Amino acid sequence: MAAEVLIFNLLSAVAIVSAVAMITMRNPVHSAIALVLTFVNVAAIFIMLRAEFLAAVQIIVYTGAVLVLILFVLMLVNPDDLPEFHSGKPMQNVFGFGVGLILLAEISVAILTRTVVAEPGPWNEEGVAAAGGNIQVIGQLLYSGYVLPIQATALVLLAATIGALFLGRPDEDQEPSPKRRTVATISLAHTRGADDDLIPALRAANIKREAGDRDLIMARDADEFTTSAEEEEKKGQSE
Amino acid sequence: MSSWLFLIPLLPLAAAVINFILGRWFLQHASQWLATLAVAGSFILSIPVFLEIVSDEQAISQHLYTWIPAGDFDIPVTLFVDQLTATMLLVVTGVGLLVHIYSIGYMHGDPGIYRFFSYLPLFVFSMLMLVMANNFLVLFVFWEAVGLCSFLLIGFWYRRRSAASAAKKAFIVNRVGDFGFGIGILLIFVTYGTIEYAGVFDMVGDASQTTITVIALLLFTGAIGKSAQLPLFVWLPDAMEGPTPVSALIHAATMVTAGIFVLARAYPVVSQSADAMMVISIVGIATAFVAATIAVTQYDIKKVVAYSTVSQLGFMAFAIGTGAWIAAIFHLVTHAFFKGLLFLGAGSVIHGMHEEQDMRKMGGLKKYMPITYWTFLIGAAANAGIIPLAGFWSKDEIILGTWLYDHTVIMVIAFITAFFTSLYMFRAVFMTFHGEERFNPDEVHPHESPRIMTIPLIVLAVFAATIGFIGFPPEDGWFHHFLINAFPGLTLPDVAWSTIFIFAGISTLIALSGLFIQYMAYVKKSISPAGIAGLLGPLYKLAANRWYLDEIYDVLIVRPLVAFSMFLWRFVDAQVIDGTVNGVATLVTYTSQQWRKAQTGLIANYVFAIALGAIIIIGAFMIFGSNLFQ
Amino acid sequence: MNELMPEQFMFLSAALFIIGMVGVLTRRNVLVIFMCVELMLASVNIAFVGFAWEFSQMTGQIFALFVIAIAAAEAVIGLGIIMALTRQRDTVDINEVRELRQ
Amino acid sequence: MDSLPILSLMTYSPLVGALIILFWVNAPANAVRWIALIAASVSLVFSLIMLAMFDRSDSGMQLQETFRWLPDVGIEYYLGVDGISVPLVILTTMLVVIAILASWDAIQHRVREYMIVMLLLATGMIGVFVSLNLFLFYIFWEVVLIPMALMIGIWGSANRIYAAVKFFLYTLAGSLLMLVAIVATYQSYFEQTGERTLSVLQLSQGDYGTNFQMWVFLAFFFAFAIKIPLWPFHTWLPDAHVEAPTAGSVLLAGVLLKMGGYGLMRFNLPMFPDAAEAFAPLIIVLSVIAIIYGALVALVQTDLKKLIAYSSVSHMGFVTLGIFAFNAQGMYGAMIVMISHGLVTGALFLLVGVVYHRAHTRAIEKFGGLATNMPIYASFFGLFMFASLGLPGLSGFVGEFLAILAAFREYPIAGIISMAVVVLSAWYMMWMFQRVVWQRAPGEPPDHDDPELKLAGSEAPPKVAGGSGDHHHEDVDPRTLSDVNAKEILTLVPLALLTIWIGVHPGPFMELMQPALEALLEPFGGSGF
Repeated sequence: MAAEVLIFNLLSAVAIVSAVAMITMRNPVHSAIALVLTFVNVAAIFIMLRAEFLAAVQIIVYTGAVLVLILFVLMLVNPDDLPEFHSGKPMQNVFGFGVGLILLAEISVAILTRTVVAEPGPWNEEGVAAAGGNIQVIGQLLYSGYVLPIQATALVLLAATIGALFLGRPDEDQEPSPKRRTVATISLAHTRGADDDLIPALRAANIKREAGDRDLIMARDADEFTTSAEEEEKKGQSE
Repeated sequence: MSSWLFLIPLLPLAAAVINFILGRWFLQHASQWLATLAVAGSFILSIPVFLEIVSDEQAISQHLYTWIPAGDFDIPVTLFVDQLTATMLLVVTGVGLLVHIYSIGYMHGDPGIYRFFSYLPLFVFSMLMLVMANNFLVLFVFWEAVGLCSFLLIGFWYRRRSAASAAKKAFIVNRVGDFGFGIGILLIFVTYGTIEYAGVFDMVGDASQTTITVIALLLFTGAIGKSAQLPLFVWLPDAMEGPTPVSALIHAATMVTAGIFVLARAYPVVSQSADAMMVISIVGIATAFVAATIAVTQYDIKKVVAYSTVSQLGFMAFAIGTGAWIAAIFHLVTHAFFKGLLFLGAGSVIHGMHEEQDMRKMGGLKKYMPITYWTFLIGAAANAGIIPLAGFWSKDEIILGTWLYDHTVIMVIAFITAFFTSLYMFRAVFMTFHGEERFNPDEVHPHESPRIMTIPLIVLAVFAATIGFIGFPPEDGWFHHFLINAFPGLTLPDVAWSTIFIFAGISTLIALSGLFIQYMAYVKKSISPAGIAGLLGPLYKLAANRWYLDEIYDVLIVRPLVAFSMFLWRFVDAQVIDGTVNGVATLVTYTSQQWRKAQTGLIANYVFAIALGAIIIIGAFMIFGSNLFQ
Repeated sequence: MNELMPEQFMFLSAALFIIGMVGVLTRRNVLVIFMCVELMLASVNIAFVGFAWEFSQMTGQIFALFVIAIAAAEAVIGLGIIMALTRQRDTVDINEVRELRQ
Repeated sequence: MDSLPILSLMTYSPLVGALIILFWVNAPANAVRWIALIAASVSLVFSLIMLAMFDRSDSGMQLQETFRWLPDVGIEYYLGVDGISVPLVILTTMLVVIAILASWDAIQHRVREYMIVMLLLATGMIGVFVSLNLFLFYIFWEVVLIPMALMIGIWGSANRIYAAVKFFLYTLAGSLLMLVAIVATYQSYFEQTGERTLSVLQLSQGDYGTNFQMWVFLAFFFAFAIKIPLWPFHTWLPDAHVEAPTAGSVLLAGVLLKMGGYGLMRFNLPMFPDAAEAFAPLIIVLSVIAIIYGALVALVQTDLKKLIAYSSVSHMGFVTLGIFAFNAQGMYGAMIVMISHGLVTGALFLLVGVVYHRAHTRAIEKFGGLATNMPIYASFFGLFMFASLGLPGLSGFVGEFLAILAAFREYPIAGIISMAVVVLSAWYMMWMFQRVVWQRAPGEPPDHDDPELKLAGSEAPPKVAGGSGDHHHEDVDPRTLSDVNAKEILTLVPLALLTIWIGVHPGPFMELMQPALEALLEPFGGSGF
């Protein structure tokens, strides 16, 4: 039995550490990878808790589908728009972590001081085995006592599909955003957002554009000419 | 006979309603004949009723229907005729009929004639119902109804601002009196549990002396308003804005005497309270004196007669106050004739002078309108108390009464007032009919009135001259013996002939002296009225300005009340109450706007708030355990 | 400690939930916040499954199943909204989306 | 009753009309008006049938209709009428017909919506007077509120939104308190008897503690006092009246205010007699203040409608004055004042509507001499003015005198002070009458420049030719206004006849109420019967 506890603790530790990593990574792709790690650990814990079917669903739905979706969306978002690279909000972090710690402390106290009492049900290891295994039990229950919720869930999923189609359709009458990018950047390294202290450097370089439809600029550094439309506008106004 | 009693008031009512609804489009001038016939019918029907009362000495009544059946407050509409009512019936229908006939001539050509001949019979109806009521509430109803008719008729020429204001003033001032009268009725009901005359009069003694006094005074308050006593007589002179026949019928002969009638009607109550009688006599004599002094200074012929009316009403009031009940009613009757005559005569003068009312622009009219002159002279002499005309007998009896019932001070003032009466009456006669012609003969062509107007004058003049003999000899006449039945418990005083002769002598002397002074002043010009006025200085000014009563009311009551109302509206309503209401609304809006700032739109803040909430709730559970909600 | 105690998975569940919450509080990238929400949902699942295990019940597992289904639906819609947002505003910064401010 | 559900038919026939209009989307305006008129008339006919079926000697609820709705919580569909509600119901059905006639030409804009709102309002008002289940009553009470607020807010004049919101919030504040009180009473009755009911008749049998009675009485009273409106809850009334369209004012004055008085008689008195007696002196004081205050403030108004609105405050003070004197005269007085005020003030608002429709102003100083070119109008105006200032022989006097008498019996000072209104009401009404109907138009020369007046020029022809129908919003010369037309006369005549009838012979009306009022007074000793 000690091994079980040990494995559980190990899995828990990894899950927590990767969860912390997820919220601290600046790059969202890294966060996503950390989240995958957490979810895999959770799935493993599910198996330990005799929820094999759920573990499979967890892997398939979360790790497989949702995370892939997230990554797809991440790819569609312009990396320069990622806000964490811009100005930080230290107070927000302090308050966030503070509140988290207090709540964690309170809940820990609650967990340690309270016991949850309930009548044990029939689905212990033997019961589940007798019924033919975890999946069979879930299946039987779902389609006997939970028919209505299952139908409702189906409806929700259908609605979500339609909603996603609606949200994802192209806006024809949408005017081009005034914030469209005007300066092209060729990145030598991975993408970075423009930081305020880079703008003087850009101005100092005073590079003239070549004729043609595209701006082609050679940069020595990834951040050298990175700027945004707003700064362009500001520049236009000052001139 | 009692079964068709209801016809007496019904006929004028029917005429009034028909004329009002159909008059404008269908009847037009025919309305005058309908109204006159209806009143004539009432008059003819009243005669047998009067004769029956004379012969049987029994009151008759006819129950019509129950008006208000509110639990123990059960008010019937019952017609009731006793000696007092019968007298009033004849006066009202008789004078009313003559005024109707006169009005046919006077109102000739007025486009609103159908209205006039609708309101006038309506007034006759109301007045008849007033005198025939058998309980105080029905009396009050028609008390108000005659006020309505008075309002409508004073404001008959409603396009004149002055007429409209006078009508309003008359109604409102009367309502001040009605305020007291109404409370009096409430008090009667609460005290006696009924407001029927018979029931109340049977139980008068059951109430305390104070209550009786208060009731009597409250009833007198009504009379102060309606019978134009001090301090509420201000409406009556203004009421002269109405057509002159209206002044004759309503504001001289009948309606204004309703107050006196009510006091006489409530004789069993009023006579029980010496204090109330005292107040009535003081108010009455004061009214008589003040009005007489004002009358001497007026130049408008109708105003002179109007103030004379007020003064004579004062005579009636203090007659009642001193205990000369029958004398008061006697004077009421004679006054109805001679004052009606005076008004109609004045109307005839005005008619002949093309609507001129100022005596300073008249003079020497005797030769242009002889019938008017002679009838007016009879009326004036009767009013002034020249023997043997009607006014002499009744007024002399009133003054005699003050002596008989030991009111010496009142007697003295009454004699002075009688002197003033003679002064103003003959002043009017001489200024109007004698002396030089002060009008512009190019513009005004005085002429005698048509026969339809002079015949009522002559009839009234005959009555004004002779009606006094129904009360002859004083305190022992036929009228006294007839009316004594309406005043149970009243005894006719035994007066020595010598006393009668002394009083008659003094009265005649006073009246003749007034005549002589005015003759000297306005015909012989040996006395200058302006000189006397200058001599009296402020006293003359006081009288000429009607003792500043209107101004006093304006400053003391009207303006403060309007200002207070303004304050209530602009401050209490708009600032305090609405301010509170709007203040609550503003507070809510302000609080909400402050809270709205919490809606930053930042998800992080919302989550933060949720987390804080969770911390607080969980923390509370940690600290207080599950006892938190108990 | 030789047997698995309910406190353990409860603590795990709480810790993951709070980490997710802290992420929502501190991060500005909508996508990361979205991931944090997913994490919080998963942490609730742990509690469900854990109690089901503890009391030999199946209801917890079934509820967890529903949670996953709803989370999937939520993911689809949420990501759709984020897509629309980036198309319209060119940003995924939560602080720039303040439409809720009246 | 297994016979005809006459009360439901009466209540819902306007609603049927409203639904027909609602679903006939492209109905022409005239068709809409006719449908509304027919629906309201059907309701009136049913109410008259109800009157015929009504047993005048029975003090209890009659023509009852019960229908199980939510029996577990005591909510049922329960209708019934007694001598208190019958006159008010008939007043309502009649005034609705009149209001629709009065809106015939006056409303040209959104006629369809207007008539729907009007009919909905009719159903709500009738429902208030016939429902005997508090739940149902509350529903109807609120149903009245919304159409009226819409009517003021959409078809009102310049400052209508403010007035509508004020009206709505004021009344809602009261009715929410009432809701709390209803729940409290319901719970208290349940705790006493173990029976869940919201029937007024059953709840009246309950025995509530004095302290409880006080609070719940106050909550009910607050709702009804706002509706009446009693001083100092009256400030919504002038605004609402001034801004509302004519028909809205008629129904507001004619029916909505009566709901307050009716509520006091139907709920407060039978359910909480101890509290009623305890609060009576306070309410009498408020009533007397309302009577005098309303009259005084009416004295200085310059707007016709505002003047009549403040006079309503004064008149409605007599309702509470009568009710809380707890004797027969007071109850009769309160009832007759309510009916009379409905007729008279309704008619006065109609009359103001007549000139407003022609001249587009309600300012008193803009009018004058209307009697010259509008003689019929002037006659009606005079009649209703006199009825309003309490001239005996017209309906106003009977009720007010009884109320004053009742107060005088119990609280002499209150009776005396409220008697002063005879002077004040004459003052403000005649002030208005003189300026609007008498005298001359503002532009005409003064007396002395007009020689024909000195003669018998009472009915001088108007000097300015031209008809009405001038839709300019500038000052319209009052001399050009045309007299009331046949439709307007039709709306005024029934009111005039009833006013005179009640004034001259109120007996039949009082016999109708007598058993119910006697029963109502029983817990208070029933003095005066």
